[in-house]
Amino acid sequence: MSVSVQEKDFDVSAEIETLTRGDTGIGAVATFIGKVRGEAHGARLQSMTLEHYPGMTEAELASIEQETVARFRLSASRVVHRIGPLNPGDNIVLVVTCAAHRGDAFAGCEFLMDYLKTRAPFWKKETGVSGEGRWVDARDCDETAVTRWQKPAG
Amino acid sequence: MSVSVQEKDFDVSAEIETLTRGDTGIGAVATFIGKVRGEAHGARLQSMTLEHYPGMTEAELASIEQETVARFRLSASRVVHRIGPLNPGDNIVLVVTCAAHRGDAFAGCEFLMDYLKTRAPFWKKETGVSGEGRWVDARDCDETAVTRWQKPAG
Amino acid sequence: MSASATSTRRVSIRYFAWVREKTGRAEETVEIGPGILTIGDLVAWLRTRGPEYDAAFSSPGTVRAAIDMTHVKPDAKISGAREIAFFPPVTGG
Amino acid sequence: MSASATSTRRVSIRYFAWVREKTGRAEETVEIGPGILTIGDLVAWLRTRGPEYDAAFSSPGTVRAAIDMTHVKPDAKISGAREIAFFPPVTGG
Repeated sequence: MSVSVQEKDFDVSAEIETLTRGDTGIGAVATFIGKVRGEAHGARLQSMTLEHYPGMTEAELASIEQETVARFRLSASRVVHRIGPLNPGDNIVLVVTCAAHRGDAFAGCEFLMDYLKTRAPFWKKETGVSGEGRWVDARDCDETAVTRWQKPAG
Repeated sequence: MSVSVQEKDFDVSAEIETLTRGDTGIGAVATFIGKVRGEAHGARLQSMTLEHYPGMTEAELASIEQETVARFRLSASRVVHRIGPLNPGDNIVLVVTCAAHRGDAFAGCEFLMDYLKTRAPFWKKETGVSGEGRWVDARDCDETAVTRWQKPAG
Repeated sequence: MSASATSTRRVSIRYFAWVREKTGRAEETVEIGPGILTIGDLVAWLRTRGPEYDAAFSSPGTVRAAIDMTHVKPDAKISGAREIAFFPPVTGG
Repeated sequence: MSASATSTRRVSIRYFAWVREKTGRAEETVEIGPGILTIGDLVAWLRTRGPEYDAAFSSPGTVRAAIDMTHVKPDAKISGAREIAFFPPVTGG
């Protein structure tokens, strides 16, 4: 279990290798990578800047990760979230979950992403091709996604 | 969309890079890796051998992948399945799904794995530490997992 | 009766995993008689060929089949089949 | 009334994203009066401090708050808070 908030990119293979090395109880590794899309609301994107709340970000991510590991019997997990300026095609976030079986790995990965999206204090500001800045609005569907976990686990 | 059946290992970062390069419509990449566990049914595992049905394997995987891409609006996808002798900790299978949003990427990845588990003609034979061989039984829960997709897509 | 209905046909059969181990062969070409119309018929006939075949197919419904590399049920017609395969439930992934 | 109930308190306030841009500051330390008990009270008071604050908090229920780096609701008590933060709904991931 570990969390990083960093400007630099991450390497998925290396992160998975670090998490799984030596633990042959792991039969399933699920990962999610979020990336900067080149278009937003029909307008082309020049770049994006990710602001966060240092200290609270790490604390929230660690708390979400801890909750996920307990709920889905994960053997290991990892969250990396980038901050600062990013361009279309760049990686934003990496979540890796390891478990004995794939059901737990997948559910843990989705749960972690859903909670990260609604609780971790990050804010995206997009810059369009003509230079205008615009703060990204929170998506209602992210709020909807997170409510599905509030029923008893399946 | 592509499928490989191979003896050699795969590199997750390289596979993702190949799939996503130049496509800034991709905002979400989900991956699943299946690995050889060091224990089966309470007994330690020495090694595992994966047999398959050459020709049918590739055809089934391609057909499952095609169905997945159409159903979940994926931008790109990739399946790599290893064959031959494998040891505990070794990778067995890689599935990568790319989409604009995470819901499709996750659902596509799980759907593809569920169908692969019940349709792709692979068979695992385990060798225990004392040298005895044992063909792995199909798990009832894999049959159950696949039935959840037979309702209309959510 | 037409000539085709009475003549025997040659079909290639492949066996995988423990079905292969129990029958003791990975593949063979067999001549099958005109009365064998479905996968189920073929299995019943194969079981008469020797104890190793009988053992391979002894638990009913366990062994799966494919015709020309497509999964089929026991009642699938085998007319026109070039390659028929028998194997246990798959366990990949 | 006790001394603590009548005295003012110093609290550090931080602003993020467009709340920061609208208030025109990333952080400040303010003296708040004894009548300000909750996040909601604090927001109401901040809005009286100038048009830039009023604009930042003008759409009710939009701006979120944290006390000492934990998400809280508008009715959360601020007694004992060292750092209070205001920000838009989060958009990471």
